[in-house]
Amino acid sequence: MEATTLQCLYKPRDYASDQEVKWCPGCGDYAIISAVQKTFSELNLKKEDVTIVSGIGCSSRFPYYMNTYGFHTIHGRAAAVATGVKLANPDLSVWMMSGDGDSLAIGGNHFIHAVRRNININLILFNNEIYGLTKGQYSPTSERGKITKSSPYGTVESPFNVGELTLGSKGHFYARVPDTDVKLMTEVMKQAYLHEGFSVVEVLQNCVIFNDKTHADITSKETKLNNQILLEHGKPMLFGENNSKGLLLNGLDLEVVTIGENGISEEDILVHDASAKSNVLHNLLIQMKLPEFPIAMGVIRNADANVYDKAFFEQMENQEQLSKYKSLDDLFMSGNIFTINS
Amino acid sequence: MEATTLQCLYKPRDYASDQEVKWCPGCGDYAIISAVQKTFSELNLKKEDVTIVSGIGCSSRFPYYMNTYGFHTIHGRAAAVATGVKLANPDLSVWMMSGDGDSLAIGGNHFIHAVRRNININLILFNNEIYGLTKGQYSPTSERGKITKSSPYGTVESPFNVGELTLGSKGHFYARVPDTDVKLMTEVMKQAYLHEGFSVVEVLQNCVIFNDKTHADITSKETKLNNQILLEHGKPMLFGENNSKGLLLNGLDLEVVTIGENGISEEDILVHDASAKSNVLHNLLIQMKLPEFPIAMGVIRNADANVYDKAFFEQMENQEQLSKYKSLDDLFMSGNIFTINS
Amino acid sequence: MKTTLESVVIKFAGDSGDGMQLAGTLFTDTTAVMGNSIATFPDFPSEIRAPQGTVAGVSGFQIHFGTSGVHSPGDTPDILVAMNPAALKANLHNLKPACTILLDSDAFSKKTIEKAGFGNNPLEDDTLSDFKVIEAPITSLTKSALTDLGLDNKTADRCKNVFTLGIVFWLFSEPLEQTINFFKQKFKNNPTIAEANIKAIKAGYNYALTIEAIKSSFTVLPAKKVPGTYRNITGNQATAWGLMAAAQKAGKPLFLGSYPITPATDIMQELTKHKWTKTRVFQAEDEIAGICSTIGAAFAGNVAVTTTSGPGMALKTEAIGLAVMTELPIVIVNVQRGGPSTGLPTKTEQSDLMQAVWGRNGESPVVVISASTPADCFDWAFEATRIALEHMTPVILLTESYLGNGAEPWRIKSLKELPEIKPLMLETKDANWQPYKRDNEKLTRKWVVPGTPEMQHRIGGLEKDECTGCVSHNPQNHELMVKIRKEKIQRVANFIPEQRYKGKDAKKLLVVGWGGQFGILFGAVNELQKEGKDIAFTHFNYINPLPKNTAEIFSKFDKIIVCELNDGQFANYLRALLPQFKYEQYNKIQGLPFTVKELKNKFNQLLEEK
Amino acid sequence: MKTTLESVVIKFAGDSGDGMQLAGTLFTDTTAVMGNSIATFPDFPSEIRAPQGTVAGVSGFQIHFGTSGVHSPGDTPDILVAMNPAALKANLHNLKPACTILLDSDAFSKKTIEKAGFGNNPLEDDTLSDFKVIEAPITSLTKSALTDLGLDNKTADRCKNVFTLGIVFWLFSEPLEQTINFFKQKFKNNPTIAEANIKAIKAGYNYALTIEAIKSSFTVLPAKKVPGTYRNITGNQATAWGLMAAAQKAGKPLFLGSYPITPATDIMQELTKHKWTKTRVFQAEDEIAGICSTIGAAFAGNVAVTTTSGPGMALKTEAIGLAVMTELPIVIVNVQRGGPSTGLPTKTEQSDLMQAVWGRNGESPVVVISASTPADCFDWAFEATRIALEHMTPVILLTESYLGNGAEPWRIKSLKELPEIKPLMLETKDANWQPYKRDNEKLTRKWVVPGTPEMQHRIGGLEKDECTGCVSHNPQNHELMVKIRKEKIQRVANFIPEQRYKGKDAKKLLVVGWGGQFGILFGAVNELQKEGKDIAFTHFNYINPLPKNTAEIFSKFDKIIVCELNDGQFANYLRALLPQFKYEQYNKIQGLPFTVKELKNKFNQLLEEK
Ligand SMILES: Cc1ncc(C[n+]2csc(CCOP(=O)(O)OP(=O)(O)O)c2C)c(N)n1
Ligand SMILES: Cc1ncc(C[n+]2csc(CCOP(=O)(O)OP(=O)(O)O)c2C)c(N)n1
Ligand code: SF4
Ligand code: SF4
Ligand SMILES: [Mg+2]
Ligand SMILES: [Mg+2]
Repeated sequence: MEATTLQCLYKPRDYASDQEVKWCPGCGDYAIISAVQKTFSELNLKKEDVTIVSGIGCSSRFPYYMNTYGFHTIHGRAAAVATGVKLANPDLSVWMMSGDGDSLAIGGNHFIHAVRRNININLILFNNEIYGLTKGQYSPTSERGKITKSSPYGTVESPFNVGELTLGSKGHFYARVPDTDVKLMTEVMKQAYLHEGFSVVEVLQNCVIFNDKTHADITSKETKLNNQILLEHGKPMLFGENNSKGLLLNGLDLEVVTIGENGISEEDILVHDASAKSNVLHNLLIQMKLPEFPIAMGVIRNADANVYDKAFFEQMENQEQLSKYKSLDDLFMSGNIFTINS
Repeated sequence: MEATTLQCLYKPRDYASDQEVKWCPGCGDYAIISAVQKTFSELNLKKEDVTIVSGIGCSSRFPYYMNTYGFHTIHGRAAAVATGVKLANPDLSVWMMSGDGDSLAIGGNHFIHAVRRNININLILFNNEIYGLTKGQYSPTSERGKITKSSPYGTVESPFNVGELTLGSKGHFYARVPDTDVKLMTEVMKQAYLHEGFSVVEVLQNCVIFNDKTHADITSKETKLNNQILLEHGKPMLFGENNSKGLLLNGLDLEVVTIGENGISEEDILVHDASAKSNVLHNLLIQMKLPEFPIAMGVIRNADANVYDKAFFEQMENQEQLSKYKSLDDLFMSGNIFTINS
Repeated sequence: MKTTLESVVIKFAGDSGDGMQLAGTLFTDTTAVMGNSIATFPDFPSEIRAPQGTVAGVSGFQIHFGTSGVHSPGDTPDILVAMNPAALKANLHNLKPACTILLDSDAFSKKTIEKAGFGNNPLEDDTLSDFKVIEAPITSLTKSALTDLGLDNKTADRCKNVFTLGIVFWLFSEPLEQTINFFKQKFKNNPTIAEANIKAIKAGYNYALTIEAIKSSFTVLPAKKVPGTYRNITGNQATAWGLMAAAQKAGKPLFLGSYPITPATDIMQELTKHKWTKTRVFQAEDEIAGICSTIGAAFAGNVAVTTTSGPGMALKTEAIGLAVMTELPIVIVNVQRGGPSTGLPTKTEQSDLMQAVWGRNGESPVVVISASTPADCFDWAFEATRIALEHMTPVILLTESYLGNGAEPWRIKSLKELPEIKPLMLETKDANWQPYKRDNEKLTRKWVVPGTPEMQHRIGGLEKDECTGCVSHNPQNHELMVKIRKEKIQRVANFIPEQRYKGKDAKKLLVVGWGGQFGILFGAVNELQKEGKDIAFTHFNYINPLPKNTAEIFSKFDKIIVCELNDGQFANYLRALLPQFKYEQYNKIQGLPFTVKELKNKFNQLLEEK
Repeated sequence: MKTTLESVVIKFAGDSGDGMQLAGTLFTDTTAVMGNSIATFPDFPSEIRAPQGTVAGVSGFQIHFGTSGVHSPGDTPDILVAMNPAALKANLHNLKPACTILLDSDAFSKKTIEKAGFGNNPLEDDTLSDFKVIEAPITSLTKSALTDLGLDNKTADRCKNVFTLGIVFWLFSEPLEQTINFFKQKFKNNPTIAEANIKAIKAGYNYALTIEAIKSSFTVLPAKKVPGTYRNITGNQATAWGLMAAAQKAGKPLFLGSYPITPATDIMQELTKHKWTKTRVFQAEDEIAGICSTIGAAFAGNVAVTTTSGPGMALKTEAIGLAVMTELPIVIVNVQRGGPSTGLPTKTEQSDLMQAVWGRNGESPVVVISASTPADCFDWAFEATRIALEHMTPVILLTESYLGNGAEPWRIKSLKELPEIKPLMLETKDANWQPYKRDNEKLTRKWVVPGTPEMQHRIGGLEKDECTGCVSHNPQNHELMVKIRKEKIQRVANFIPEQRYKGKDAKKLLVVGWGGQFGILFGAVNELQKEGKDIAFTHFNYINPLPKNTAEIFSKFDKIIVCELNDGQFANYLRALLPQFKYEQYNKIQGLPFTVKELKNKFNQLLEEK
């Protein structure tokens, strides 16, 4: 984390391009772009070394607004394009910006495979639980029963939980943040950058036009203290006013307890270990739901594992050493060759 | 399970079509088709009420060999086609036959969405950890480092665990069976049929030609007693010779213990609850790996949940009641209409 | 016949305090600079201080502008901007059918609705069902857009009109520069206010762009109206209704497998409302699942449809091949938009024709038809379904953004007057039946669906034996099957009407059109015919196969000109199929429909040349 | 020039006890019934009881069969069946280059290998690198196939030859009936043995079908051999090597994003071996990820390629549009197979041409070229890469199963003799640079890749401003961009050689071919020219754009006939582009290449008609 203590090369706003930002006034995407710009600034990233890849959706317009290299691709394919970018030039810092529809509906396959391979790309997943750009149809993260343009009588499907899907796909970095907290987003994005491998940062993003306040129970000023728990590596899992509440393990279940009640003290509270190899507890934390539990925020899982691009290039270097050919001419002239004279 | 006690309508071989079975001699697929035929027979399924949908792959040739309705579709799309079949006629018993490539490589997106929606379809997933039909490239379930036609120096990616991916996609039925045990396969397939919702039955299938013995550590006669544990709902988790070993929970970790050692008796052993709403323990069982643990077999998860097609048609019936229109003519004549006279 | 696109009437209406006069004036200035002819009609409330929120207090500004034919401020607006319920109420009686209404949804509270004299909330009942309504929370959006500036509430509120103007500018693809300069000029001593106005107009413009707002076009009735009962209908709605009607006439449930995409989403959204008809709408995870579920539903006996637009169509390519091979009846609706790639999602174009006829691997023929007006989308959706079911084939129906979002009066059809559709279903065992055994006349196979006793069979994407349908690698069988699949499509021509044309006495120039430009092409030719020019017009709805008498018609003319919104795809297609004729082209690739003026110019030029 | 497909030599070789004579005889009987002319050469070991497993003990049976030109049992086999190492060893010195060898891999143990006199295991070293080897565990497969029958080991083992014969029948698409009847007849008193043989032959056939076994074809050298050093090469290998050579000449790493599919997989499998060249092979989760990763790699500065076949090509449709819009250099190789849909995965066809040129949404032009022989796949892969990089465009390279799996001698090229490729990369800031600013000559934009300081920019699939590359909804800009994209591709014609033809004095008939049927077409025309016929031949490798002098050549002839393995796609394409000519067609859609005989018949017929 050394980078953050150095003098910054650029101010956050230096990362903005000259293009006008075209999201609806009040859209959660504005906060996310601020956080990304702050993150880049604090990480001292060179503009030319960053490539931002997106699919299609409101959120996917993101690259246009950044003065880095950017690619607004086609719907659902950002992960695949980003994979090509990273394998073509592993020195680039590759970021992927994508919506819940883009990454989890049409792009679901590339998502699970990028996670599985653990390629070193940072995904910011703008989860507004709706298809914004196409004006309000339900998405694979829309809550069951939701009335939208394409579900006038309520949906009859249950949503994905982004964190569960990430872990089920063998994910090693998953974080959840509300779009209301630029500071937290920045902190988490920095960790995503520092994590080697595929990092999934789910942002609970508000779409003021087609799904306003869908996250309000979690993110609003009034409720957030009790309805969010910020997980920090190495720290006890406390939340609520004055951190008066905490989480305990009861068999295989989590339990919310109040400090001081029933003889519970801070020492009894679980301590967050984001780097645990086992994902069992991470999964339990990810699955916590209102009203019984607070919603887990912060970096929930951040574990080491084999990184695809690293292994890929290591194998390449090995082969450069081991190959019996030193040039294509060697190769072409190998095997059974014969000569024809005029 | 009443069906199984009745006189069977058809013998297993009555479900065979007149087409010659074209798998390689010794292929695990033969055992799977036997099990499916036995299952249908024991369930007393009418041939015309069964529709078998597959993608492309060796395993996907399956429908041709069955005297039911069948659809050999295109690579990776069986789940989507099967979904259409089920929604067009929910009375059909819809089975999907698919390989690890078909369902988890190109078909990954349809797989996770079918699981999430929990549509009442039974998937038999032939996991030979290889692309058989195209002659031996690695698949998303091939173990790391595996040398195949497309990975001459070993793969550099980690595989999916089918069960973890199923649970991460919100799955409610997951079973694992070896292709060496037709009886167990039959039993598990019957449970898959009886489960309402999307059932994933992963068969560890041997490809004699391109990935021979890849499951041998688990399935071979010599090793299976110690390397498999058959999980049965309501029964203790015992395995090994004379069921001398069992599983315990130690905090959030599983542990293998020997009955009679360190004061452990059968009563201490975990009892399998496939129907538990929480998937935490199921996930732990699914993740067990050799050599530390035996591989979990049988129906690991079988929990009730909202079923897509059921909810879909309930909503339809509701609308038939509630609609203010009784005919299309009503609809066409609603709103602002005006008359033009000649 | 003429379309509104030659000239347009916009009316800005709101409370006296809402700045409607300014909005109107600014818009006028810009359109004037863009070279339009203009007539305006400011219309103030008669009372000096009429009560806020009442109909009496509504202030309006009407602008009529266009490239030609603007001689008055216009009768009725094509677009009404209503800043509150009263403004809506005041203008509701005087709207063109199916016009676009842009509303500030923030202004619709219980109180204001009552004050305006509405019984119910007009946004929730049927009041606006015939119009294309764009509901935007203008007040709050404007506020959010200006938060940074630290303005007081009132000042921010005053910028609503400018925000709204931004939306209107987007709808007409007008540039903002002129207006921005005006603000800079006008408020040069108050840079904050200048900035507020500039921010507001940009925010409105970007908002419309972001939500892919589309205005509808409206076509007025042709001179000779068929007597009957009418309602207004958009092309997408007509498509949805035509599909429902066809399913009913075929006696099977309708199934739609689709994934949202502009400008096709409305068809899905319309159908999903009508679950009461047993219509099954499956919002799939992507376009591939959309069409694959459709193929599954067709296999299982539903009238199965998928809807999409260009990029989605591209994704469905492989699966269309499967439907060709398995000879299942499905309808694929492509509401075309500007391409290539993501292109211009909200603009109209006719550039997916080649993709429809030839864009698949292998020899993979399908029926391709197209609609020509918003209302006749009903008929062509019906016809697409009929052909699919009666010829056991995938059918691609091409419509366009211009049709899908356009509207016109539709003579309401009763189910009784629609023809029966006879699916080729076989429900009881026939001893001679084989899965690919064919009818001699149409070369169709029978539709035997799962659940039918004693006829279990298997189909798939591999080449199949000509009769049994079993997988076959036989070389001769493959050639035979390629020929049969082609001939089956060709024979559809025996079951469709002959091509007609207008201008029986003409010899010199034949204008050929297809798809959604019918109205404008018809209008242009009609005017020239009235002027006594030697010109005729024929419009194609059947693309593959072409009507059987096509060559016969073409042979009557000295010159043929093919007019389309692309770079010449139908012209190239005709060259391949009917190479004996020479085809001139008129093409426009601007995301916009033709204008009568440009067409007449081109036709006159060809008429004058030797 | 002639190809082996007119007649084929097969040799069955194994231990004396392996039943090779029977296998040979049975195959002969079947091919005779199928109407082939035949010559056979049984070749027994000279010693009566030569030691098992030694070269001396090898028994062989050679069959030469075909539609014409069979006057001897043939010199060297096109297909060698070797039941053990000794059989391989005995025949290794007398094989056609690149012929197919079918081996029983079970028979290759350390002991048998030594006995046969091999130093190392020939399956593991380079011994067989020039052949198309089908390794099948024949012994164990046969045993498994027969387990149900409860035969003793020895009897089951005896059926190996019949199992093997089943594989050979599949390779030649010969039917099994004849042989099955023979078994029924011969073993009518021993039904178990009859059944064993029938089971074995079917199992062998099905095994080959299941693993999609493909035999290679082999083209002999043209009469005038260019002096030089040669090696044999298959089309897929040549494609892979051509791509590697091109990347090296462009000075950039090669990237391949691909998903396995018959018959294209070999290209990927070849490239993945050569990681030492810094080639990056990404085996993607599907074809869409294959091409999308390729587009990403092109954006980031690699020489980026994706390989596939028909159904995979269909899936890549949408992404090709993105590459068109973003004007990135990528190469898309389509090794065509029989369609539509899954079709005939192991058979050859040329039916993806329309898809390549026109199969996308919107006006979406790309360069399309094709290879004509296995060896020249090297050159065309190189040329595809050159055009992509020097013209900043996606290029589709069409090859075919017949080329990909076919082999011929290749005059080895050294890197030195290959031309430089000059990517249009800009690496240091140029003040006038804009992302879509173009070169006046070629209309190309510059390739500025991430990592380059001070030139950050954004690209995407929306329509873009003609110079800045920013998103633009401007109608005129869109039309301009459609024209520019088309013109850019047209101008490639200024940088390719003129079309050539053979038969300068001919006037009557021009034979037009494209793609992998070059050799056979050339052969047929050559023979007719020698017979003094008024015929010429021109073969197209550049499809879009066509060489500039195409019309000029066409205009020299009375008749033009377009010959292709599809239903007339290139002919239709030519009609659309050069409608001034009349095109006859010769088409074959059987998954098989042309034969010289059928071509000559057709040409003679046209030459005789007025
Ligand atoms: C192939 C294709 N299918 C569909 C679309 C239409 N489309 C564009 S964005 C989008 C969904 C957007 O939702 P999400 O990814 O959640 O982004 P948001 O707009 O909510 O930020 C859809 C369906 C498209 N552009 N391309
Ligand atoms: C669109 C498409 N891509 C690729 C292929 C080639 N292909 C056919 S089957 C297959 C993979 C088979 O693997 P799996 O699903 O595991 O089945 P198995 O043969 O192992 O049973 C591939 C890549 C195809 N037929 N279609
Ligand atoms: S529609 Fe929703 S997600 Fe899209 S820009 Fe507007 S507020 Fe944001
Ligand atoms: S290749 Fe493998 S999976 Fe396919 S049929 Fe043969 S043994 Fe079975
Ligand atoms: Mg979204
Ligand atoms: Mg497999």
